[in-house]
Amino acid sequence: MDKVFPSLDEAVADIPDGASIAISGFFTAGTPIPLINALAKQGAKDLTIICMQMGPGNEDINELVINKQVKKAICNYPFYRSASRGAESPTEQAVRAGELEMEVYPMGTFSEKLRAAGAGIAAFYTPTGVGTVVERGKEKKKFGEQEYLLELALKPDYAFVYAYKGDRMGNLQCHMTARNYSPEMSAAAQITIAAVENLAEPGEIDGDMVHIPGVYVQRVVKIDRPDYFPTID
Amino acid sequence: MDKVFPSLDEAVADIPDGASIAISGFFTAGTPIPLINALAKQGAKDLTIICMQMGPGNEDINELVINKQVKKAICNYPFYRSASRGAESPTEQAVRAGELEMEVYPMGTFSEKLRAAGAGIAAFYTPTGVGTVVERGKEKKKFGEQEYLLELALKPDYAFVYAYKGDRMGNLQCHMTARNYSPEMSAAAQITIAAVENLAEPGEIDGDMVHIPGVYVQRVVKIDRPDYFPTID
Amino acid sequence: MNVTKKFKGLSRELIALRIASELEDGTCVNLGIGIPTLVSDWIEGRDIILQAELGMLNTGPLASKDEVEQDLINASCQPVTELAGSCYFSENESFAMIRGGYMDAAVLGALQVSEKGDLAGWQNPGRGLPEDIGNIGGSMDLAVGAKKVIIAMMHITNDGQYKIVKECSYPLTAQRVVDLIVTDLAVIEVTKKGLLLREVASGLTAEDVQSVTEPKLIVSPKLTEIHF
Amino acid sequence: MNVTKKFKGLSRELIALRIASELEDGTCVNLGIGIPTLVSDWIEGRDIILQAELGMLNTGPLASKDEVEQDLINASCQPVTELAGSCYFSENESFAMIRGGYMDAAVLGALQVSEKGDLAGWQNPGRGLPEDIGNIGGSMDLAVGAKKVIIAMMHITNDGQYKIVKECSYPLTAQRVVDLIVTDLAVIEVTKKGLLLREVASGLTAEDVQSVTEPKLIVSPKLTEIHF
Repeated sequence: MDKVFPSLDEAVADIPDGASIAISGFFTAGTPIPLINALAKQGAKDLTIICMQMGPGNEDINELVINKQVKKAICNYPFYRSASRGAESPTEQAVRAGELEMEVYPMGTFSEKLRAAGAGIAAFYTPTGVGTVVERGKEKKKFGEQEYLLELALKPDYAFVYAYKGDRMGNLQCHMTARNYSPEMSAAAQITIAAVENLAEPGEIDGDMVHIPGVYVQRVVKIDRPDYFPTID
Repeated sequence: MDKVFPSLDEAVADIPDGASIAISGFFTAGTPIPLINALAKQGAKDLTIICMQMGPGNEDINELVINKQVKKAICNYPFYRSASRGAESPTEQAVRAGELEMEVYPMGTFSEKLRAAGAGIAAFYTPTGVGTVVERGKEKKKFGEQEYLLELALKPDYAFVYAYKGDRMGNLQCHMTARNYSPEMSAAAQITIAAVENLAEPGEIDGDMVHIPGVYVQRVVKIDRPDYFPTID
Repeated sequence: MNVTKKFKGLSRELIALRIASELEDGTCVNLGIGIPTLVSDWIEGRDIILQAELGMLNTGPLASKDEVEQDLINASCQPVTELAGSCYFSENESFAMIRGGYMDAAVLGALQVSEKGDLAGWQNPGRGLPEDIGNIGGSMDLAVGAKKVIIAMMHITNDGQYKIVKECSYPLTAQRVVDLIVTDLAVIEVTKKGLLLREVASGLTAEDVQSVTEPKLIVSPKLTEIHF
Repeated sequence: MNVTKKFKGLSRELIALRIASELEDGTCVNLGIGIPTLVSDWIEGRDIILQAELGMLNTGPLASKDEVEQDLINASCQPVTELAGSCYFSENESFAMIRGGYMDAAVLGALQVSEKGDLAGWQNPGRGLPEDIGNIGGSMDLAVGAKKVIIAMMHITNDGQYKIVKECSYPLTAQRVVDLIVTDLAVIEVTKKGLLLREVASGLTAEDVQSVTEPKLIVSPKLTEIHF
């Protein structure tokens, strides 16, 4: 079961128009930029992109918007600039122009929806968002004294994730804060494509150090260590 | 924030009558037997014990039943003997005699209830148990074509967990299949007491190798490596 | 309903071997307690990943006496070994994986299987416990979560009762989940039209198998002897 | 409703210092983007664990230029360092921890806070986006999950509008969650009876603070100058 793909292009080749793709990364940490670039090159359209934020910071997701490949974005912190300052991103422009649909969830709800999909849980009750615009159209229920919102699982067709090390069987080891969304996105997606800095043979990663079990990962591609650096807000 | 307790007795001293205690361990793997022994000595009564199974295999939970310390057990595989053979355990005798209340959940539902409690999720919909005795008294809901059961979070007062290594701040590193219930029980409980084979200084466990973040663990006690061996069914 | 134990069929080991030949390369499989565990002996070296529900992928063969590591057991509490590419996770992650659809197949034991594919396997009422008390363990999650559910069992009980029945009288594990039943006497597929008898043990006829099976069997036009 | 910006109060750094003195030893704290992040400069060496919601406990000080590691940032996308006892986990685990009640305090910025403790902090309608679109980020989970919510903000907006209001007009982050408000001009506690003015910036009176605060303040009998 060798899951290594020889190139980024081949790893993303079969992504059809209309696919939903979860992309890992918290600002610059753990964003699989080479896979995003390969998708821009591949050209699939009408995509639903599920990611924390659309850039800049991970500018290359914005590139997909500029290319008009994205129909809908599902995010928790879509715009890099804060509420009151900074440049307007191509994503923000597209949302304002009505060219890009967008759904925004609280950060914890966002990943819990992915986690639920990967874990075979149809829906869950969270206290987050009660009494805000987030509760619109959702079922509310009281447990004890507190009200909770019913949130549904979110299952992407694909996930693009990033790992420090990956073996041929798909076992992934993450590094520091670059782990962020990768485990839950890997479990949630039908097909997970992992961009790994270091390619290992099975057995080279200590089984207790595997952060993402291989069964969640269908494709592994070796990438060079990205040379971008965090930008400071 | 040094969480190390000098002895097992001191670590369990404040457990009151009527407390609920989650105990990690899958058969023999990762069962914190010295903590169970300390609880037997301490003598708290009317306890609710939340664990995979009551023994033998982790015989010392049965000891709590023999001591008449347990009012209720919440399990997923309560009796070590299979459906058709093996000796009747003190737990099974107590259940038959009506001296011990028992609730049984499917194994995945059991830990998901603990996980929900630790994660601030009030309840979740699982497909497991639909059309069986498990669905009794529970809300059912259809998502797509499939029916799901609503299961509630289960929050213990205490958790007894086991780890290969723990530091003074409560960060725990687990070993192989002894990890099993420890992470979710640690997060779920109000007070988590970890029995660790190796006591480390902060920084001695690689931050990517911490399986249970220190914030979930309130007390750490050093124990000797247990010298029991797996018994074969 | 007492049926005579008149036929000699496959041993437990050969039931396991027949199931091993049913498993496909490149898949991830969970083996339950009992006969299912024996399947692992027949797939060594094949490209099949075994999951142990206490929190391990790529479980290796049983440990020899001097390999025993107390922190490394399978879900039947047997000391096992790890293989290159083994990994560990919590029991909760393990069941997330099971419900999440990552088991290509689960091989489970059973007390009864109905013609609709209902499975009863966690509680024998003869044990005399309240009907909601017993060793559910991982069976319900596996039965619901696995893409394919294969049952490994003896065709009838020790005291000569049907195990393949019209309706399960024992507490259910899950409804309409069984895909294939492999017994000492036969290989039977659960189809929408009913139970399809595909293979019979050497020396037996379809009528022989029907005589120890409560629901009416559909005999496959391609009926063969059980092959490995 | 336009209020004059007539008072000179604390700098952003001193707001952060005042909040640092409010935090207790032995606790776990999450600091939001903006002024809250500055609190970290004032608690170095203290027995306080900082959580970064992207998946880290025990975040260290900002990294110097040659310490920068691209896989190690805080939730404001700033390169940070690790301390002895730091650990890493997924963003999902991080928010499980936040909702699960493991944050003793969260320090957050705000656009508006109401006298009932409602918080509005994730969307400024002036930006002109649809009212359900904006950077919610971790704010809603933190506001609901943290045991104590401390707001760090300037007392009024740049264009002289109230930020401490009777009812929030901006989209809410959460209802009735704020415990303490620390601004450049005052320290105000949210109580069941209303907003309790506890401290005022040097040179100001309770009346001065009331003049830039929409709801009626209850003046503490123990009113003092802001102390650090």
